[in-house]
Amino acid sequence: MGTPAESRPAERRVACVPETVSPMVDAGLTVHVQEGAGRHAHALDAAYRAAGATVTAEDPTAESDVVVSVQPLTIDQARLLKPGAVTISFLQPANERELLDVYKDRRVTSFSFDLLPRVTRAQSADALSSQALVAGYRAVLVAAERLPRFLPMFTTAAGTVPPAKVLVLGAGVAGLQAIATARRLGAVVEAYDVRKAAGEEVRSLGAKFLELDLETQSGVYASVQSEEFLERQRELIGEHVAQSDVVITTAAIPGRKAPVLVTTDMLKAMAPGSVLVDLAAESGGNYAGSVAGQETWVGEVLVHGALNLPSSMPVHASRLYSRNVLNLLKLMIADGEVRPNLDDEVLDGCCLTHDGQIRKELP
Amino acid sequence: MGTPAESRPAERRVACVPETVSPMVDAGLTVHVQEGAGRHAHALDAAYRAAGATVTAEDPTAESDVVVSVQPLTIDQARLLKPGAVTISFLQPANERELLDVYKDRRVTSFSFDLLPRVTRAQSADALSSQALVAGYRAVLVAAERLPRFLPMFTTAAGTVPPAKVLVLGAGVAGLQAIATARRLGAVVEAYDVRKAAGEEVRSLGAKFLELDLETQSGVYASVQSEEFLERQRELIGEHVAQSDVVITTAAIPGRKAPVLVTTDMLKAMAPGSVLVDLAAESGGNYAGSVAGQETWVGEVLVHGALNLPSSMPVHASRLYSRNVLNLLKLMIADGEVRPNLDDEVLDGCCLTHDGQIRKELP
Amino acid sequence: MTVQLMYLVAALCFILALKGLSSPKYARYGNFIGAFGMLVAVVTAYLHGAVHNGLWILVAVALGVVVGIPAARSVKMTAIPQMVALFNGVGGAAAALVALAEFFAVRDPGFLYLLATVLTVLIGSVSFSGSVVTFLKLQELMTTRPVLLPAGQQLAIAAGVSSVALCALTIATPNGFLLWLLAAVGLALGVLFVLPVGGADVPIAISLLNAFTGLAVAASGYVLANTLLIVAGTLVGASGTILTRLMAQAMGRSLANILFGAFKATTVVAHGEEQRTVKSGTVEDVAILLGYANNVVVVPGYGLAVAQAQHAVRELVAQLERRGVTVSYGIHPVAGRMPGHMNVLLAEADVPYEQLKELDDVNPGITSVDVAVVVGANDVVNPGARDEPSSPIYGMPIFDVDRAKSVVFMKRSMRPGFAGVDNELLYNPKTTLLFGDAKDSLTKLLAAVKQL
Amino acid sequence: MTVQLMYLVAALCFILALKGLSSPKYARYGNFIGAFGMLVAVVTAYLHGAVHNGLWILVAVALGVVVGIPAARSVKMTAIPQMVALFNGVGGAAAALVALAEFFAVRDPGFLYLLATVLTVLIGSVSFSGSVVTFLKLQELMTTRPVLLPAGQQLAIAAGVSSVALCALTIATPNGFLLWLLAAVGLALGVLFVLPVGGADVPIAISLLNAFTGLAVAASGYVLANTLLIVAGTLVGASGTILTRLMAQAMGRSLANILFGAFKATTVVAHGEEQRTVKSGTVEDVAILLGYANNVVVVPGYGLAVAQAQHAVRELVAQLERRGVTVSYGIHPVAGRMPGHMNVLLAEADVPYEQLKELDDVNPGITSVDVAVVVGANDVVNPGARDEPSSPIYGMPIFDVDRAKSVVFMKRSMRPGFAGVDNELLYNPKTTLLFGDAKDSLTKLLAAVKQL
Amino acid sequence: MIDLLTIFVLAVFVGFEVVSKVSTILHTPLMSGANAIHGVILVGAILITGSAESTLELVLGLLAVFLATVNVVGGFVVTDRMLEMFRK
Amino acid sequence: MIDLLTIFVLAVFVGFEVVSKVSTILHTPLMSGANAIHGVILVGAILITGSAESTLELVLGLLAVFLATVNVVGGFVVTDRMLEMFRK
Ligand SMILES: NC(=O)c1ccc[n+]([C@@H]2O[C@H](COP(=O)([O-])OP(=O)(O)OC[C@H]3O[C@@H](n4cnc5c(N)ncnc54)[C@H](OP(=O)(O)O)[C@@H]3O)[C@@H](O)[C@H]2O)c1
Ligand SMILES: NC(=O)c1ccc[n+]([C@@H]2O[C@H](COP(=O)([O-])OP(=O)(O)OC[C@H]3O[C@@H](n4cnc5c(N)ncnc54)[C@H](OP(=O)(O)O)[C@@H]3O)[C@@H](O)[C@H]2O)c1
Ligand SMILES: NC(=O)c1ccc[n+]([C@@H]2O[C@H](COP(=O)([O-])OP(=O)(O)OC[C@H]3O[C@@H](n4cnc5c(N)ncnc54)[C@H](O)[C@@H]3O)[C@@H](O)[C@H]2O)c1
Ligand SMILES: NC(=O)c1ccc[n+]([C@@H]2O[C@H](COP(=O)([O-])OP(=O)(O)OC[C@H]3O[C@@H](n4cnc5c(N)ncnc54)[C@H](O)[C@@H]3O)[C@@H](O)[C@H]2O)c1
Repeated sequence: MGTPAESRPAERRVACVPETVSPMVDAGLTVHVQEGAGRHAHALDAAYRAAGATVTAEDPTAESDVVVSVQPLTIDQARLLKPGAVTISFLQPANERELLDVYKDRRVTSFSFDLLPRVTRAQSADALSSQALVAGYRAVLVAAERLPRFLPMFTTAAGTVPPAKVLVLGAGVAGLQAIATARRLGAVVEAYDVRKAAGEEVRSLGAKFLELDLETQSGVYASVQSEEFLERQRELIGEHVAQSDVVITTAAIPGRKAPVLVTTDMLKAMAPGSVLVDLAAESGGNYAGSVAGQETWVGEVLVHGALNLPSSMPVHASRLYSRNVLNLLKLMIADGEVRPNLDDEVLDGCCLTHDGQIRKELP
Repeated sequence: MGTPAESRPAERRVACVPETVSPMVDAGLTVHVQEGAGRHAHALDAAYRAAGATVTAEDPTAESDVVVSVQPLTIDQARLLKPGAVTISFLQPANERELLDVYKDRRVTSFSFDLLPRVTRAQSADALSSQALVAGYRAVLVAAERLPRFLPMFTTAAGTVPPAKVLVLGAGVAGLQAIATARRLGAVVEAYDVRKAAGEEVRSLGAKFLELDLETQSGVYASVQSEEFLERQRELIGEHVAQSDVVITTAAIPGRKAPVLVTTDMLKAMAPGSVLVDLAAESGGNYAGSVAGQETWVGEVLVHGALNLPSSMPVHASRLYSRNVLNLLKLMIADGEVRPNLDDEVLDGCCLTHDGQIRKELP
Repeated sequence: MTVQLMYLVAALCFILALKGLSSPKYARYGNFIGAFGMLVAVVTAYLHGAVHNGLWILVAVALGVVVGIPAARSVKMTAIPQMVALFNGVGGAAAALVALAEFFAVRDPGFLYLLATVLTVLIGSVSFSGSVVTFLKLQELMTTRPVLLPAGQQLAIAAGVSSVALCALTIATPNGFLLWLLAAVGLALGVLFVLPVGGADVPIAISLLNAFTGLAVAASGYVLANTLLIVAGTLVGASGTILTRLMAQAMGRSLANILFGAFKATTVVAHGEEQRTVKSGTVEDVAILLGYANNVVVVPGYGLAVAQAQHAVRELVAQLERRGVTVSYGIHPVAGRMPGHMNVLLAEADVPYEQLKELDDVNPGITSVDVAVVVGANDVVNPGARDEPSSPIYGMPIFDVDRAKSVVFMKRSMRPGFAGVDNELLYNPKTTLLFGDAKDSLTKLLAAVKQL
Repeated sequence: MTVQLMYLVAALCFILALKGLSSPKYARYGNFIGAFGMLVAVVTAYLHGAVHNGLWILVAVALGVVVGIPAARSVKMTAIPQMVALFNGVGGAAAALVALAEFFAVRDPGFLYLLATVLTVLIGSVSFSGSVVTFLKLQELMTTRPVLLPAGQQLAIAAGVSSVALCALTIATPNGFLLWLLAAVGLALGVLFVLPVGGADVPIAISLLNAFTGLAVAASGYVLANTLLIVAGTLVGASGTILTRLMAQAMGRSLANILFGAFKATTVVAHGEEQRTVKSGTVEDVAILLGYANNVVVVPGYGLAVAQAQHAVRELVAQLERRGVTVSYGIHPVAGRMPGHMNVLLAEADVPYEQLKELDDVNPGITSVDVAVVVGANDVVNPGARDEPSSPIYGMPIFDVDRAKSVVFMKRSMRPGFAGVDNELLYNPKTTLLFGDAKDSLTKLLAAVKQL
Repeated sequence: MIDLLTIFVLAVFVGFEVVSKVSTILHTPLMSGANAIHGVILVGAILITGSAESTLELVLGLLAVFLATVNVVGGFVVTDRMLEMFRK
Repeated sequence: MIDLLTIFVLAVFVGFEVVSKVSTILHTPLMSGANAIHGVILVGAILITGSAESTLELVLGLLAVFLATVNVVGGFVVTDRMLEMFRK
């Protein structure tokens, strides 16, 4: 198994940390890690060696039967892959057509965490969840640092500071974690989601759920909403945004552009110095004006377009990711060899290319 | 009364916010605020006008009987002051000899929050406390953002993340607030202070107090410690530093250089990616290598030399400061005129120059 | 006079015995004191009253001891209720026999005396035959389901009416034969009374028959003009009545319902779907279970979050620890609805991190856990995930709480958890269900544990 | 027979009365039932027993009503204890008089009868004179401090011995004069018994004398062979004894200590420094105070943090709210040891922000607050900061809890707070102190409020 | 005789049990209520006066009736006043 | 007679009071303990047998003695076994 250093810009995580090397070795794999692969995640080459991995000066992609990474491999790397090799990473199929074609041509079996079915058995391999956990936590820290106010309430001799109001839009894994973290810091938190079950989940974290007068969706995942629906939703959300000091948006629809929930007018109505953190910025943004990786001022309001937040906390993000990889690998290993059985509902769900075929319809 | 825009670099607070204008007017003052003085603190000129202040294009220093600011005035500003005028600000007497001489020459009555006696009556004017509150809170946010790990514990399908260990050295106002904030975020917090009473105070926040085998000081304030004492202290602190993920140092002795508590060796023993936030950096640092306003890597450990942390949260920091100013002014106002009575123990304590004299011994 | 005083001492002992038996702390002493009082009473009676037939009496007592002690000793814990029923029955019979014998001994009885006599005979025989039937039911020598005779209700009414008539007749014209007849009708009445009672209500019936026997003894006290019998019998009658009411309440049945239900032959349906029974306990049961345990594991789940019961659970655990119980929390990786959900909650309630245990810390030692308390969790303790390859959650690691010595399950209903899969653990005989909002249940439990 | 039954009904009423009076919920009904029972008993006695002198009796009763009701109605709330003492005394006197009168009426009395007679006379007169002395003390018609006669102890012993001797003598040679003498000695004994009891112990002495009167009444029941008197007297005697013990416990004094202390003339020192008295209450007192309040303000301080009692206080407040009490928290700007200390704590315990009130929210309405609960705060409620310009904390705004209707103060000792200034509020008669760790006290309080 | 003793013993138990868990704030009302109840000596006083034959007996009896009446009515009224706070 | 009634009433009260707050888990042991106590009919059986004059009386009495003894000893022993869990 090989772990190349991440080559995409600003990726600080690593797909295999020293802690997971030894269980992989136990499972019958030999682990190769490129020199400096764990550098940003404070995983030293020495630690890899100590854990039983071989640290290679060169990219180990060409020699490996299994290549694990966080971001998709580059086209160049993909061209090095052995025919029939297995890759595991986030693949973002919509954006990586060319890469998929390379995989297809080289008869690579590629797995993408984006597509992992969210069934009970697959939970331990669910990297979307584990990274969303990190993102939700970091989103609040980012907001708190940028907010020129306190989050918690303080009654002091120099007057009373009221608690900040935080609004979380979208209460999936990241949104829930953002709620929890903001509550920990003492903010008053409100949240909204289209999913029906989200209400109870939000309240179970001690936050207030906004009951909007909208027909809402049942089921575990949000599906695409009509533009009228979104229009109406924005109307109702508007006044809550105006009253908030921090807005964190996490609304997403798997594989689609994110719904637009916040408008410039709403931001203008917020108190000066307020902050919007848009976790959906990479898939278009819940605020149309947010750009991933950039901070922009809209009037007196700061808009933070989040770009790969998990990567800003590389040690733990990598550790969780690496466990997810390990757990997914375990589903493929039989008798010490990696031999993915595509009859398994989980592997079937997240296998994108196999045996020279692209197995999913791409959007 | 005049509030010039702060002219020292990187100061984002303002000494008078719109909320406190109207009580000042009620107290019989006319309030002049320089255009854009509140810009960084998101206090718009319009808001000042609405609250009853006059917004002046020019620096109002020359025309005012009372000049309030956060940082000391510049020498140039001081030269503009009316003879007999009153100034209120932090003065940091040790660093501002020249300014004091100007004040003396112009027979200015200057008050410094640094010297405010910490008696019960003066609590509402205690800007050191109010700004330390902000600093302690921000220190944890700074550390949490820079730490590549979680502060809280998480048991997830992708493994368990242990809680981060935070060590707070110095449990004054800022230290206690840092403890509280880190605990809120779910960290396991230890703290240490030379003052005896600090033990109970630390535990009252749910953190662990390090019982070192040192004779410790009773009384409210820490006094200067001998070098042997500090040596021994460092020995004992060392292993706790090594086990921590975050160290926040706040130890200070009023008017002196900060004691050195943390050494490079200790930092080297910490886990890679750990963070030290040194709140004492401006007065020399509790770690000798920290430079105010800079981040440096010591091996795999990030050292953040804090520079004016309260200024990074200007809205609330200004609001608290401005209340302190108001409360101090109230002690001076008699019949609608500012006529400080230096028999008052509080005013006496913090009055640096008056009637052509420097009233305190400078270190 | 001394004799009377000794009887008074015995009566006192009985009062103290009942008092002791009502508190977990003193229950055993209570029983001892009761036994001691009995010894005093019996010895006194023997020394004072066994003017004739002393040897015979000794033989009868010895026989009773030889039969009674081994029976009580060897019976299995699970068979104790039927044993109690049997002992109660023979007590009732003894009372009836005493009244009969006395009736033949006395000349020229007065009205009150006769009244007491017929009551003793009637109640004693009802209690005897009723107890025997409950014994048969519990021992499964006959069906445990309610038995509905074709004209059961009419028969019971007939027996009731004729017993009242016989009583009146006997008082009017004292006559041994009538008394025997009364005893026979009493026996029939007892059988008719208990036959329609089924399943869960049988223990309540036993308790009621126990109170009956108490009353019979008190009545026989009037017959013999013996204060001790009056006091002791009344005590048992009164406390037995209260106890019967409490038991009925604890099972959510009204006493009237059971009493008249018995004759009206209401079927008693087992709880649960598809006729599967679950055992639902009361707060006090669970409190005692926990309070006297050594080793407890709390497994919280999404329900804890929904109920916002994090503070309540911490308080309960603290109270248990104060009693010397070792308690830890089992935190499942996917408990709740987001990663780390339980951590967030329990940190808010200031639960020390050291108390949080993971799967690998808990499962290996689970068999030595006395009570596993499942608070609003479900899927994460579903043994189906371990045992049933066909289950949609098969393969998820779980807390093996079904291997603990007992399980307390707090939830609001029989609904399944997130995965929508039924949980076998709910039907496990080790499991006691505590229905209701988790916060509510925990708060009540805390109060109850404090009372121990 | 009917008469006896009526008496039995009255006895039943008395039992129910005592039962009711032991629970805050039913206390008033208890009192009514007791009065009703008394009515039944008295009417029965009059109809059946007033063969002669019926009119005289009516006149005496009328006189008693005319004296008793206005006295009971007009007495000030603070003077009620001495009123109770007085009523108790006249009851004792009545019992003694009854026994005396009966003694002169009866011919040829037996041993037990005589024993009961002398006991009634003796205890009745002790109770009477003792009660009168406690009345004088409480009414401050004499000193409230323990009175130590020069040879008080010897005198008391002498009176005790001679009363026993007189009893024996009277039984041996029944004689009116001896009985009068016994009454006189009893009066002396009562005085000697109560004189050395001082200050806080007087209510305990009253309760004991009350139990005595009960016994006297029971004894007179023997004299008159009247079961009602026996039952009612015994009830009062027994419950009075228990009550005396409970009261002594609540004040941290052992009963033996008070009883023998009285004769040994131990001085009873008032608590507090410089002989200033503070009022320290029990958890139950405070629970009832809170449970029946409408409007409560909790003022937390540094002690709450030290005790880490944030969760406990929230639980208590929640429980009070469930009872319909309006509760808010008064958060002082400098409570604790860092700015926002209370905020951090209470946020951790999940106290809703809306419940946190500042000085300006609380002080204007403070006079309508029924109970202000000060939990480990001190300086921030010290009225000296408002009233005494010489105080080092003068000028700091405070919560004016001394203007609330009552104050509960939880702390561990009489030590001052951070500023080291003594707090006048501790000595305020409105203040009830609850000593102990705040978390402990709050937890107990919660349990006690739940019991209401 | 032994019956009266039994009655006595049982009454003691009832007395103990019935007040054994009373809270402090009810101590005084309970004491006062019990105090009113022992005013039942009024029954004794009435009986003795009702069968009085000598003047001494009559005087003693009437005095007892008067005092016992004060005890009874005063006791119940004062208790009721104390209990006003529980009216809620 | 009325005394016996009084005793009865008082005993009823004591019986009520004494068990009124028992927790569910003690229901069965308490029932069983009470069951053993009503075995006191043994006293009656002994007395009646002790003064039996006819064979019928004797037989009835002895049967009663035997049954009551079973009730008593079995009752106490079984109760004790149930209470083992409270030994702690
Ligand atoms: N952790 C994650 O990241 C994550 C994310 C998504 C899904 N999941 C899934 O969620 C499930 C978690 O398992 P779990 O055992 O924690 O929860 P669960 O299986 O959903 O069971 C929760 C139980 O709590 C009870 N409950 C709800 N509200 C209650 C209240 N107020 N008081 C008392 N009981 C209450 C419910 O029963 P009643 O309704 O009868 O009261 C239910 O049986 C797993 O299936 C997991 O796969 C986890
Ligand atoms: N907020 C700030 O920024 C700040 C900073 C520094 C100083 N201060 C000063 O601190 C004071 C704060 O006032 P405060 O009323 O909160 O506190 P305080 O005046 O210091 O009183 C605290 C009280 O709590 C009691 N206590 C301590 N531990 C306890 C426990 N475990 N259980 C129950 N009671 C306990 C103490 O009495 P026992 O010992 O008898 O139990 C003490 O009377 C003010 O004087 C203020 O000026 C405030
Ligand atoms: N069973 C499992 O193992 C498992 C594991 C992880 C997550 N999940 C579930 O998956 C679901 C989605 O989680 P996710 O974090 O991946 O979601 P996501 O990142 O795809 O979307 C985030 C949230 O945005 C919401 N959203 C979409 N459109 C919206 C709109 N217009 N307005 C407001 N909100 C909108 C969605 O409902 C979702 O809750 C959750 O229900 C979660 O509990 C299940
Ligand atoms: N009475 C009042 O109104 C009032 C108001 C605010 C603060 N205070 C008190 O003033 C005191 C100081 O507060 P501050 O925040 O201004 O302090 P500070 O900023 O001067 O110092 C911070 C802390 O560093 C500690 N320290 C000094 N040398 C040390 C060493 N070698 N090792 C470890 N710790 C060392 C000090 O003891 C102090 O607690 C505290 O006790 C605080 O409670 C009182």
